[in-house]
Amino acid sequence: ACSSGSNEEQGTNSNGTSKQGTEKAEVTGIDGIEITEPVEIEFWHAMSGDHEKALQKITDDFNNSHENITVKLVNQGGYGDLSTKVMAAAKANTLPALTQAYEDWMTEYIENDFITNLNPYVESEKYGFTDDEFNDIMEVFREMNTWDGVLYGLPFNKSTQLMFYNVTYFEEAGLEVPTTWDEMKEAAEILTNDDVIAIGFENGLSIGFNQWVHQAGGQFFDEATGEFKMNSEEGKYALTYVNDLIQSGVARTAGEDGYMSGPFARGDVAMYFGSSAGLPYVAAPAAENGIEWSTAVLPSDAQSAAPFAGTNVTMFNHLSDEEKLAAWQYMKFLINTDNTIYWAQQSGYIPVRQSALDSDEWKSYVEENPTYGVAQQQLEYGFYDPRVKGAYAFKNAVAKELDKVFLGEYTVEEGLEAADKAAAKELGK
Amino acid sequence: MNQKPTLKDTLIGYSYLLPALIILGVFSVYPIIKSFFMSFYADYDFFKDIVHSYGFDNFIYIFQDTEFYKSLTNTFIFVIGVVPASISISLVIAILLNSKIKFGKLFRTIYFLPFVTSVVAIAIVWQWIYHSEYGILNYFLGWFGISPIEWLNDPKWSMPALIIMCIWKSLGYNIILFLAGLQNINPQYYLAAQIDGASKFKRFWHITVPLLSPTTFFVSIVVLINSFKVFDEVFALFNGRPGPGYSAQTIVYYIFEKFYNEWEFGIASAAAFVLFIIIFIFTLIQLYVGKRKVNY
Amino acid sequence: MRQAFSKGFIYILLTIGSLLMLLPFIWMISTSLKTPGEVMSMPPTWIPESWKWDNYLKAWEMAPFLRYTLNSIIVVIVSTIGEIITTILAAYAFSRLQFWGRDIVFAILLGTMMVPGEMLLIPNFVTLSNLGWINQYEALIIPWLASIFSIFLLRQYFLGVPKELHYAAKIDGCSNFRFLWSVMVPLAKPAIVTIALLKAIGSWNAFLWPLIVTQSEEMRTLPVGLTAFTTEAGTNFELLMAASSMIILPMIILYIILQKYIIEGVSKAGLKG
Amino acid sequence: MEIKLTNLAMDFQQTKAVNDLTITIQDGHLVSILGPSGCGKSTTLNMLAGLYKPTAGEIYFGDKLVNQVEPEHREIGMVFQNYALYPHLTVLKNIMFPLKMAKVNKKEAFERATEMAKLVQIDHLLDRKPGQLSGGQQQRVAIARALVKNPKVLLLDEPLSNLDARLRLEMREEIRRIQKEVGITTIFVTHDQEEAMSISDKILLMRDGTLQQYTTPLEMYDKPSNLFVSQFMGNPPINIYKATVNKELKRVELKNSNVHIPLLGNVDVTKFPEDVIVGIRPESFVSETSSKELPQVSISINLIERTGRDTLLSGKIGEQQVRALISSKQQLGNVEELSLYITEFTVFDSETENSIWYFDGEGAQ
Amino acid sequence: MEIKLTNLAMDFQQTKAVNDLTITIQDGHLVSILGPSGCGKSTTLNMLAGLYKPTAGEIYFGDKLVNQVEPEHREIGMVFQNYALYPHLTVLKNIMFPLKMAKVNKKEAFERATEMAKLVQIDHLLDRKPGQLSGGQQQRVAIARALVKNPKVLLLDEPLSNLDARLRLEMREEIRRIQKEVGITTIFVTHDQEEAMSISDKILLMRDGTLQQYTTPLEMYDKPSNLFVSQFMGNPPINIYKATVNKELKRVELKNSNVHIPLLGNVDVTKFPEDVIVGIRPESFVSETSSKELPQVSISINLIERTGRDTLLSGKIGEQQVRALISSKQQLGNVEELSLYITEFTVFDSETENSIWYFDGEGAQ
Ligand SMILES: Nc1ncnc2c1ncn2[C@@H]1O[C@H](COP(=O)(O)OP(=O)(O)OP(=O)(O)O)[C@@H](O)[C@H]1O
Ligand SMILES: Nc1ncnc2c1ncn2[C@@H]1O[C@H](COP(=O)(O)OP(=O)(O)OP(=O)(O)O)[C@@H](O)[C@H]1O
Ligand SMILES: [Mg+2]
Ligand SMILES: [Mg+2]
Repeated sequence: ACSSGSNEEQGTNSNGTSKQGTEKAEVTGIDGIEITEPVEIEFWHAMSGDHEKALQKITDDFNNSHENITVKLVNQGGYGDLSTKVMAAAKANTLPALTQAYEDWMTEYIENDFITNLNPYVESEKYGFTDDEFNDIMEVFREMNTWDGVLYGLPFNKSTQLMFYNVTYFEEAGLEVPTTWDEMKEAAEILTNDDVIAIGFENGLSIGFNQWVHQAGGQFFDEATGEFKMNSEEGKYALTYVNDLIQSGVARTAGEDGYMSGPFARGDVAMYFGSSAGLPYVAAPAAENGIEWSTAVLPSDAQSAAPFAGTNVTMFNHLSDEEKLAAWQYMKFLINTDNTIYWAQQSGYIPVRQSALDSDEWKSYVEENPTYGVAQQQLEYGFYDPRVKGAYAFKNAVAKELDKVFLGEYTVEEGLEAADKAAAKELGK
Repeated sequence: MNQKPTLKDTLIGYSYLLPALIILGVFSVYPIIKSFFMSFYADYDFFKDIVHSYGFDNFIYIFQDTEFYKSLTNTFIFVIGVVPASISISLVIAILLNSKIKFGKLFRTIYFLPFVTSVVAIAIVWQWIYHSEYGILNYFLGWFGISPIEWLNDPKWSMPALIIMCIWKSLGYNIILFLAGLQNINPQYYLAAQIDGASKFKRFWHITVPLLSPTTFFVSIVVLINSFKVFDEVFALFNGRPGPGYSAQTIVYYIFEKFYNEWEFGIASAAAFVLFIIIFIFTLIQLYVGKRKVNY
Repeated sequence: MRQAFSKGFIYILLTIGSLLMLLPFIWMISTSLKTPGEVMSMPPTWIPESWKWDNYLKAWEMAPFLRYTLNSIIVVIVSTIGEIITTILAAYAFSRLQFWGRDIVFAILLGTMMVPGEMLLIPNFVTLSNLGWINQYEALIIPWLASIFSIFLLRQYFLGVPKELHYAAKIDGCSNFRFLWSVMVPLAKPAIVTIALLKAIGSWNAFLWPLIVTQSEEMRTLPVGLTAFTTEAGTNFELLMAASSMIILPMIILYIILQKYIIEGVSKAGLKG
Repeated sequence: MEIKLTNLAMDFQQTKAVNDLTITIQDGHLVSILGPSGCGKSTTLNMLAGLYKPTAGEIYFGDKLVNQVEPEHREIGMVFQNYALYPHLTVLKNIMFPLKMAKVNKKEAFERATEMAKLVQIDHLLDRKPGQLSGGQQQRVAIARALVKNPKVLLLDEPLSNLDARLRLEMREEIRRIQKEVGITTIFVTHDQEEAMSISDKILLMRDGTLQQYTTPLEMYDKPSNLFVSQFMGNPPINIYKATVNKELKRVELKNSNVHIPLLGNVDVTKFPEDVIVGIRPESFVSETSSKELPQVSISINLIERTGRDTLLSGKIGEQQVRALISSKQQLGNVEELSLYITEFTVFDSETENSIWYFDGEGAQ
Repeated sequence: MEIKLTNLAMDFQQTKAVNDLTITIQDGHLVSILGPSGCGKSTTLNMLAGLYKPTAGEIYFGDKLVNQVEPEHREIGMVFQNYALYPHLTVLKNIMFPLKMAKVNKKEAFERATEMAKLVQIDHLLDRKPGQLSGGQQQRVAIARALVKNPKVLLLDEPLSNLDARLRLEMREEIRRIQKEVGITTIFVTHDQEEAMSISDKILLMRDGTLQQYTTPLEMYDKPSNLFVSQFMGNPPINIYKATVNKELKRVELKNSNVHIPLLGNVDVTKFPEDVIVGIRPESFVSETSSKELPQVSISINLIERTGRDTLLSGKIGEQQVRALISSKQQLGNVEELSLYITEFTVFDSETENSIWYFDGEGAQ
């Protein structure tokens, strides 16, 4: 009846509230397990088109290089479909070995004791990571997959928010690409005219509003206390800033256009904030329309901050030890340096390992495709969405109130007040 | 033929029903009953199917939830906006298509197209039609001096936009039901009415409308039920969101979100139960009216 | 004069209406022939600048559509025929037979129409997996072999068949069952064809259910293939539309073939009164 | 098959359509049901067919109580008043339908059906659908369909109403022939008395759901059991006069006119009530009598109508209307007053309206 | 309103239902259409009503060509052969329907409708739906509906076929009365000749879509234009004999029997063809003649049937079948041979089957 909601495209933040339901997942003596019999496991994913082809290739490589292990890819449609399918399978006890999952899904899975504590695997002599290998994975991605010190997944396809801008417009106006909010505001006022609105936001503006709060130096949600923190000076400042842009007519949301890539590729907006995963969707039409464009890191205010999103791979825990081991080996394989580079090149997602970023192969790729090199610059100050139980409802409730501000129904203060209440209600459930 | 049924009649009756009853029983009635029970589970492990406690908590929750009321209101607005218009427009078109016209086959095919065409395509076209700047709807309205309406960006207009699209989309489907129903009318009555001096319109009003009443009755029940359950169209028209500021959130959207996004199975079930009761009441009213007004 | 005038009015009305109806369809075809850039352009162009016929080829190759088509055809044919049979039997029972509990059973079944289908998805998945039917044709077909909607529709139609014909058939020594097949069914042809058509289209376009209950490529149906054109960050509209156009074509043809049975009323002659 | 109805009744919500009907129809007989429109003829037939379940009473076919037997097991053929042809089947298939149901093999069924079609003269229309037939043609299809399977009981509800006189005659003779040949017990609803008279073994006359008389045609005509029967039978209708009995002069005196009719022959006038009704059939008037002594009345003539072979005189006896039907061969010219003999008449009790005496020319010299 | 049809024709795919019909119906006349089942009566009526568009020819109402006028603008009332009552309306609403269409105000419409219902004796059924009526009751509703709006032209397709004789008579008299009173041009399809004879100004007789004769009832009966007409009219049907003309002896000699009938009176036998057909109506036989000199034949009797007021004799003239209808007042006893006089007969050309001479007792002494 439906396809995936855009809401799920963001990740979740915070650990904390989930209790450690991992006693039985404690696998001892993983090193002692050998896969001697053929093992077949399934990996459910939501990758389609070229992405699926790339994933298939990596998987084929894995299957070819691992005797006795066969990983079967199962495409389950979009993310929404995948989530539904996992829910159904969990209910029917027909879960696969592996699935792609957002962090807030994983929170629910942990809550219901579906997925496996990966710590023993990481620590395994024989099959695990060395410290170097493990730390080679970007910190932010590792954190995203860790709940109370327990690792439940490995990052797979990760993207971040970027600023897309129209090179021609900036050159004509003689403007530098803004790096701070003030510069951006100034530029916006200059760039806006009868045909062009300077700034574009995707429709998920209020869902992903933590980006702005963080940049303003504030906190959206406190992972430790499980509190909503936006109703603060910084939050108010951020909301006022964005709201002013919109109300003064120099910024707009995608609204009826669906995605901002459309108006941007038409030259209707001078810059917009969107996912790095959207790069190919801008490239083709912009090229046709003769739009010269580029990407830049997000402007900052009190601090730099960039949200990272995208799914991880997680392992269900109803499996036999052999199956788990096989699944683990596949997870590992999926993000080894070569594969994460290959994957990033094919899909436009970010490599998840430092070694990949440092590799010559990647460097030369980025040189050829400079727009693809911006995302990684934000890794050092990357953060992720709240991962609290009920995160979806909580974020949604807040976003609804923020939307009212942007729609002019609330003042900033009223909006924050209402958001605070809504958050408290959802978090208190 | 006009007697109380005997045991034998009953056995015969159920033997005819059996295939349908098995399928519907297993795949509709049983899960529905289960989910109705679920609405009374206050504390429930959905996946392991363990009920820790029973109660009215879920109902208390939804009746305290302003979102729920809002989606109820929106749903009612939707039903009121769609049902009468959709039925009457499709009835008129069906009549026109049913009369002996040139290119009848072509016209009928065209009117059926929206029903076959993919929902995605339909939604995209409507997004364009509604576009505040480039859309043809505002363009036409401009002829009458009406200034551009932000159909999809303005919370005030999102319900009207949804309603218009849904009326449009439902036409093909209703038309085909009406076309089938029209075949059930004996043309003799039109001749008689012509003799009695009834103009085309009067024939429509005094013959077609009453004699089509079984079909109209059916269509109106189905359209009403489906309108109460509107979901896909909301999802498609607003790119997976229920309109700007949740302004077009309907009750099934609410249920969907509670169930699939928030994993609040009990609350979703309770809301579904409430929806069921509402539809049920309306259907009862329709059945009651139908008993008196439908001519077989 | 008046006649010509009113005829003309009807044609104008119908033509305007059909333009409205045609919009998405034309849009679909036209988009399917555009380049990605043109897809995005505003105001939209109705006639593609360059006709990218190879979009169709590209779309076709994005997923194993041949296999999907085969599955779709199997599922549509079996479930349509099956549903027609269960529907005819049940509608007959509800319209012509007298038995205890008839109205209550009918009301209960009618009640199932009032619950959003989204609620049934997961319980039914569980049922099917308990039956061991996941990823098999059974799962795609069996839950859809009966529909209260169709039963209701056909029942309404059956109620309109004059009881005198039932009488006549009984006099002629016709059992209930034979009367159903040799009189009721032919007389209800428009309704039955309508049900079959709506069912076939519904089944042909069904997306979520086939996706959920199948695991492997070999079992999936056409609409699942449409997901190949959408990712989290955007959609290849031109390819999606090309694929959609190809997918709806068989249904349009089916409709063109069947519409004559829908529109060709069965005469009620042979009855006075 | 002998058919026995005991206390049969059928109530619709507001209407007692059939009321306490008890009769026996002998095996192989053809019984006509006559009666005014709405008197319960079709309802009776439908109960016999099993289409309506009687609200009271029993129906026996032979010795078997059939109340609970479904129509399809009663082995009957029926022509419905509204034909009830299968609109989607051709004429041929309509006629073959009962045979198909009886699993007669195709070839034989085809032969019997075409034969039947020939009999009712629609063999050139076999491929048409009922919608493409004229009213009379449809009716003939219905007749063929009812007859084709040689039923045990044949129920005909005004089967000839839409046929022209010639065809009607032919058809009724065919029906009678087949009925006699095979000995099918037949019940024949008609509104045509002449038809009923000419083919029935017995006539059942009903009124408002209640049996009036059940007897042979001639007896019903000549000896109606009550005023209603006498009025119903005969066309143009019987002339009816209120009268008082003059027991001394042994005559009846018509009210409001000084006309009196002697009660000739062997009659016990003493048992007559004071007030009676006298019924004289129009054709019981003759202008010439060979030899017998008959009552004679004088008629002032208003209108002379010749309808084919008869001439209808309308006029007055005293102050009362009268209609007389005399042979067209009698040349009347432009007479204004005519003296006519009465060959037959009936006397009814004016209270109960039952008949109490018939004058049939006997006893008159 | 005068109605003129010129070269009117109607073809269904396979059938020429009406063929080149040209007649004029005078204003205020009542014309009956007679003819065997399937001859095109209803089709003609439907064309007049505008329900079928003729495939050829014109229809004029008064001076106006109405071919293109829609039925609802022709101001006609019609009783359909199958009634076509509105199943969803009560009897009252059915009757009121035409008035409602004519925007007659509610109160008046109600009054007129109830009055009409009373006329056709269904005023006790006003609240019923057609499905709850007997066949005859439905037909009467149809009559009331057709009459209620006082149409300019009244088209009746066997409007009385399902009524009993009494009611039939009453209804036809009512129709005739209203028709005369208001002067409605009326076309009346019936299969009952007697009915046609008694109420029509003229009769139109058709066969296989083709006009046979269009004239007054009596003339049609007495002077049929051809063999078919003579055979169609009269019940029981006319006796038909092939014969040769003996021009010398001025007589016709029936074939296959040595019976001959003299051609009395003023007749030019020379123009007669060799082979003729002689038609003698059953009632043209009499057993007694007052004084005139009439042809006489001898009949051997097989069967004597009394049907009410007449007695039907079946037997043979020579080798040929004969039926004679004589008054029941004649006491026949158990005769085997009877000598009867012939009062009238018609001679037809055996090739064209057109009539060439009528003997009507005139010229005979
Ligand atoms: N729709 C039709 N299609 C083909 N033939 C038809 C159609 N309607 C009538 N006919 C044929 O046309 C001829 C004339 O039909 P019509 O109904 O006028 O007869 P009719 O004189 O009214 O007969 P009846 O007395 O039986 O009603 C018949 O032979 C009939 O079979
Ligand atoms: N379904 C019904 N509901 C109520 N009353 C009915 C129904 N059917 C028949 N009647 C009434 O029952 C009475 C008998 O009807 P029936 O049809 O037996 O009459 P009939 O003798 O066949 O008359 P006709 O000669 O007019 O056909 C009528 O007064 C009629 O109005
Ligand atoms: Mg009847
Ligand atoms: Mg006719």
